[in-house]
Amino acid sequence: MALTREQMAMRVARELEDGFYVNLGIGIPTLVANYIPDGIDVMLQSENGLLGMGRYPTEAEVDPDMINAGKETVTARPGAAIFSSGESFAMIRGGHVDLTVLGAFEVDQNGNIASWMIPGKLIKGMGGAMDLVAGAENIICTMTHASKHGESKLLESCNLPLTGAGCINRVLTDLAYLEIKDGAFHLKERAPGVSVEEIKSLTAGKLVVPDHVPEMTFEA
Amino acid sequence: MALTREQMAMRVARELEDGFYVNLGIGIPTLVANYIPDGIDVMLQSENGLLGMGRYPTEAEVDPDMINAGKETVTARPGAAIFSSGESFAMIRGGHVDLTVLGAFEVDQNGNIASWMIPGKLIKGMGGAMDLVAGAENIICTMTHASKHGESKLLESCNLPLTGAGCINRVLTDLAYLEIKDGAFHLKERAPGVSVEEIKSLTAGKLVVPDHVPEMTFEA
Amino acid sequence: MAGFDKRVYSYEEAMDGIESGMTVIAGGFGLCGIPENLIAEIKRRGVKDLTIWSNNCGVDGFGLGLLLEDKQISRIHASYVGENALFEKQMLNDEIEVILTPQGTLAEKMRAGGAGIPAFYTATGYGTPIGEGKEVREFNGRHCILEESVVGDFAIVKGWKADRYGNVVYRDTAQNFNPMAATAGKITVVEVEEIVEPGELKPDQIHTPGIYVDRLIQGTFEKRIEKRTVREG
Amino acid sequence: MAGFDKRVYSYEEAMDGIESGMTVIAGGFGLCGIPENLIAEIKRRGVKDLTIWSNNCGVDGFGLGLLLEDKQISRIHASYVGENALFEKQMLNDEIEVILTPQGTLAEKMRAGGAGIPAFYTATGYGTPIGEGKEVREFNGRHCILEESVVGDFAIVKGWKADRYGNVVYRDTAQNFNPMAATAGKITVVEVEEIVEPGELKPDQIHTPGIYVDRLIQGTFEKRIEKRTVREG
Repeated sequence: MALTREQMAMRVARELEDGFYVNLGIGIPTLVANYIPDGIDVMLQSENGLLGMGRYPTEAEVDPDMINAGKETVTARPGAAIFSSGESFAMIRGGHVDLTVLGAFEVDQNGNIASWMIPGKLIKGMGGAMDLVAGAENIICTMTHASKHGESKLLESCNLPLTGAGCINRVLTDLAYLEIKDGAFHLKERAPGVSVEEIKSLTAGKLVVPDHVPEMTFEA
Repeated sequence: MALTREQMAMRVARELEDGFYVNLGIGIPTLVANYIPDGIDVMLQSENGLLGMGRYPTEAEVDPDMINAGKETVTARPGAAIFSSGESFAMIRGGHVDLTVLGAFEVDQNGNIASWMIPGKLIKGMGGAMDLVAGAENIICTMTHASKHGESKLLESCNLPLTGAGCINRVLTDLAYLEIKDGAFHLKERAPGVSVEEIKSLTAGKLVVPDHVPEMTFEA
Repeated sequence: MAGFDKRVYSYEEAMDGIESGMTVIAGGFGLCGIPENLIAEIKRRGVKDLTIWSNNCGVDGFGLGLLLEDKQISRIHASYVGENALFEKQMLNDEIEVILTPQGTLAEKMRAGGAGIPAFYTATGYGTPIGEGKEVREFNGRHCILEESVVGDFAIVKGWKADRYGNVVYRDTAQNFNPMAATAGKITVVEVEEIVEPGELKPDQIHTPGIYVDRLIQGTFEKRIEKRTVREG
Repeated sequence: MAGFDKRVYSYEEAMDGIESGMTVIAGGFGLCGIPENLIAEIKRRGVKDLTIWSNNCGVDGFGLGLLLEDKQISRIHASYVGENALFEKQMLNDEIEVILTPQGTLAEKMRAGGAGIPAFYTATGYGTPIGEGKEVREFNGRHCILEESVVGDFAIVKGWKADRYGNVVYRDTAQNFNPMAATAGKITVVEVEEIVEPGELKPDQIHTPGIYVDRLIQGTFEKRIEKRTVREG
C-alpha cells in the first residue's frame, strides 16, 4: 500500500533530530510539524523571517502582522526570533538550516530537483525554493513516486526546468525512502506491502537495491 | 596668514547644510563639530555604528559600550540610531552619507587621495577611510597645503599609495579652498592675507585661478 | 528649519515626483507589511510603465494588484506571482513582463543595492533557468552565478513606528522585505502606524536608521489577511 | 534533552575544539564589545598559528593583544592595528602577517561568509594597494574589485543579553562587528552579561537569532576603556 500523506509526514518526522532548525515547504512537508517525535524539539524556520514558528493562532490571537511563508496566520513560540527577508535568506543561503523538506515534480539520480515550473502551464514563481535547495546541506524531497499514469518521477535526468542542481540527497515517496549518492537512487526502505519489484518498475533512474530492504512500520 | 586648525574647521563647517548626515574623520575634521552654524542641524555618523553622535559624556555618563570610531567615549543624541559595522558601512558604501571630511597626506588634480600609508614607516591600517572615500559623493579633504619643507601636497599625481582613486572633489588647506574637477585644482578662496602667488608656488598640480579669488573672512 | 524632520502630511506629497517609466521597490510579503496607502496613491496618480521590485504582486484589488487594473506596471521582478487572476491574464497576454527572481536573491539584490555592492555571487539558481546567460564561477567547489543589485527611483515601505527623523521599527513578520527596500530607493518613502518623538525608540533597537528615509507619513491601514488559519482555542 | 539550550558553564567548554592553525573571527571594535573571556581562554590553551579576523588587535595586555604575548597569532586580517607596541614589533620582525582590509570590506566579508555569498564586488580599495591582484570590473561606470568572503572555524562574540536558545541582543556601540562575526563561524561562541528566559527578548528585536549560535556562556567583563573623553558636566 502506498503511504498516505500523513504517513509520509510521519516517516519524514523520524529524520528530525533534537535541536534541528527545519524549514518545511508547503503541502506534505507542512504536515511534518504534526508528527514531531516525543522528546525531540525542533525549531521551524519560515522564510518570510520567522525562526520558531508556533501553532496557528486562536481567533483571538489572529494578527495580520504575523504570518508564515505560506501567508497563513501563525504564532511565534517563546524564544522565537523575527527578522527581515534578507536575514532570513542569509540564514538559508549560508547553510544554517539543518533540514529542509520540500515537494518536487521530479528528482534525478544526480540530485537535481525540478519543483517550480511546468512549461506551458502558468508559472507562479519559485518563491524561496531555489534558495532553500542551494543553501541546505540536508534536504528531503517528498513526492509521489510516479504520476497517476504510472510515469516515474525518479529519473535519470530531470525533464522539467530545475530548481537546483545536485542538491538533493534524500527522497521520500509514497512507495519508498531513498538516498541519492554517486549518481544513483539507493533504496533504503519500502512502504508497507510495497514490493521491491514495484519500486523498481516505477523508478526510471538508476536504482541500487541492497539485499534486504526493510519495510516501514507505522503505529496505528 | 595660514589658517589655524580651528579656522580650517570653521571654514569646512560652512559647507554643512541643514539635514546633512556627516562623517568626520580624526583630527581637524573632528573639530568641525564645534563650529556647526546656527540654524543648521547635522547628524554625525561614526563608522563603528552610530548615527547621531552626541557630545562627550560627563564623568557620570561614561559608558564603555558607547564609543565613536576614534574609540573615544561619546554619547548619542536623542533620535540617534546604533547598528552593526556591517550596516554602518552599507550606509557609507551605499552613498547615504551626505558629506565626509577627512585628512590626507596628498591629493592630486584627478581627485586621488593618499592618506593612510607612508612606505617605510609603520603602517597602522586604513580603518574605514577607503570605504568612506569610495562611498561618499561629497568629500572635503582637510590638510596643510605643503609640508614643513615647502613641498606641495596638491600634486599632479599622488606619490604615496592611494586611499581612493578619483573620489575627492574639494580640498581645504591652511592656505586655500579648492575644488577638483576636469583634472585640475580650481582655486576658490584664499586664506586671509595669503596671496594667489604663494598658493600657486605651493601647488604642484595643475591650478586654475579665476580673475578674482575672494579672501576668507572669520569673525573674531 | 527642516533639519531631519522627514514628516509629510499628505500621500500626494509623499509620492511627489513619481513619474511614468520609473522603478519602484516595494516592501511587503503577500499582503503582510505592504505600503497600502502609498500603493493607492500611485494608482491615483495613474503613472504608467512602472518597473516594480517586490516579492509578490498583491491580490486582485488589493496591494500591488491595484496597479494592474489600469495596466500601470510594465515589468515586475518578483519571486511569486500567484493568487492574482488579473495578473495571470496580463502575463499570458504579454502585457506585463515578469522577471522571476529567487526570493533570497531578490532580498539580497535590494540589500546590496542599498549597500553599494553592485554585484555578488550566489549558488542560488545555478543550473536552473534563472542562471541562464549569467556568469558562472566556482568558489570552494560550488558553482555560483553573478547577480547584480538594484536601486530604485522610489522605495515604498511600511513600518510600524518611527520617530520624525525617520528611524523605523517594524512589527513581527510585517518586517519582511521592508528594511532592504528602505535602503534601495533614491527616494525612500515610509508609511507607519505611529510617529513618536526622537529618543522614544531605543537607538540600538532601530531596524531602519533615518539616514535611509526621505519622507515619512503616518497612515491608517486595512491590513487585509490573505489566509486566515486558526486553531480551536 | 538538550534541544536548543546553547548554554555551557565553563570557558573551557566554550572553546572546546579550538586547535592550532585554526581561523578565528572575533567581534569587537577597539576594546569595545570584545569577547574578553573567550580571548583569555584561547590564551590559556596556548594554541598557536591562529589566523584572526578582527577589526583591531586589542592593546598591549588586553583583548586580542593577549594572544600576541605567546605569539599565538600567525596572521591577522584587520583594518587598523595601531595602539599596540608588541604588535608593531612582531610585524616589523615578520613574526605576524598582517592583511590590512578596509573596515567596511572586512565587515562585509564576514557578513557574506555567514550569508552564503562567496564573493562580491565593491568600489572600496580600487586603485589602491588593496586592489592589487584582484579582479576589476566596471559596474555603472565605477571600477570595482572582487572580494571573497570568509568563514572561520570559530567565531567569538560578545553580546549583552541572550536567551538560552542563543538569541542575542547587543548593547549600544558594543554591537559593532559582533553580529557579522556571529554568522561566520563554523562554531560560534557567544559570551554575554546576562542569560534570560526564552520569551523575555522581543522576537522582532533580536540582533543575532539563535540559529547562528552554538555555545553560550554568561561571564563578567572588565570592559576596559581605550580613550576616556569627558566633558565638564
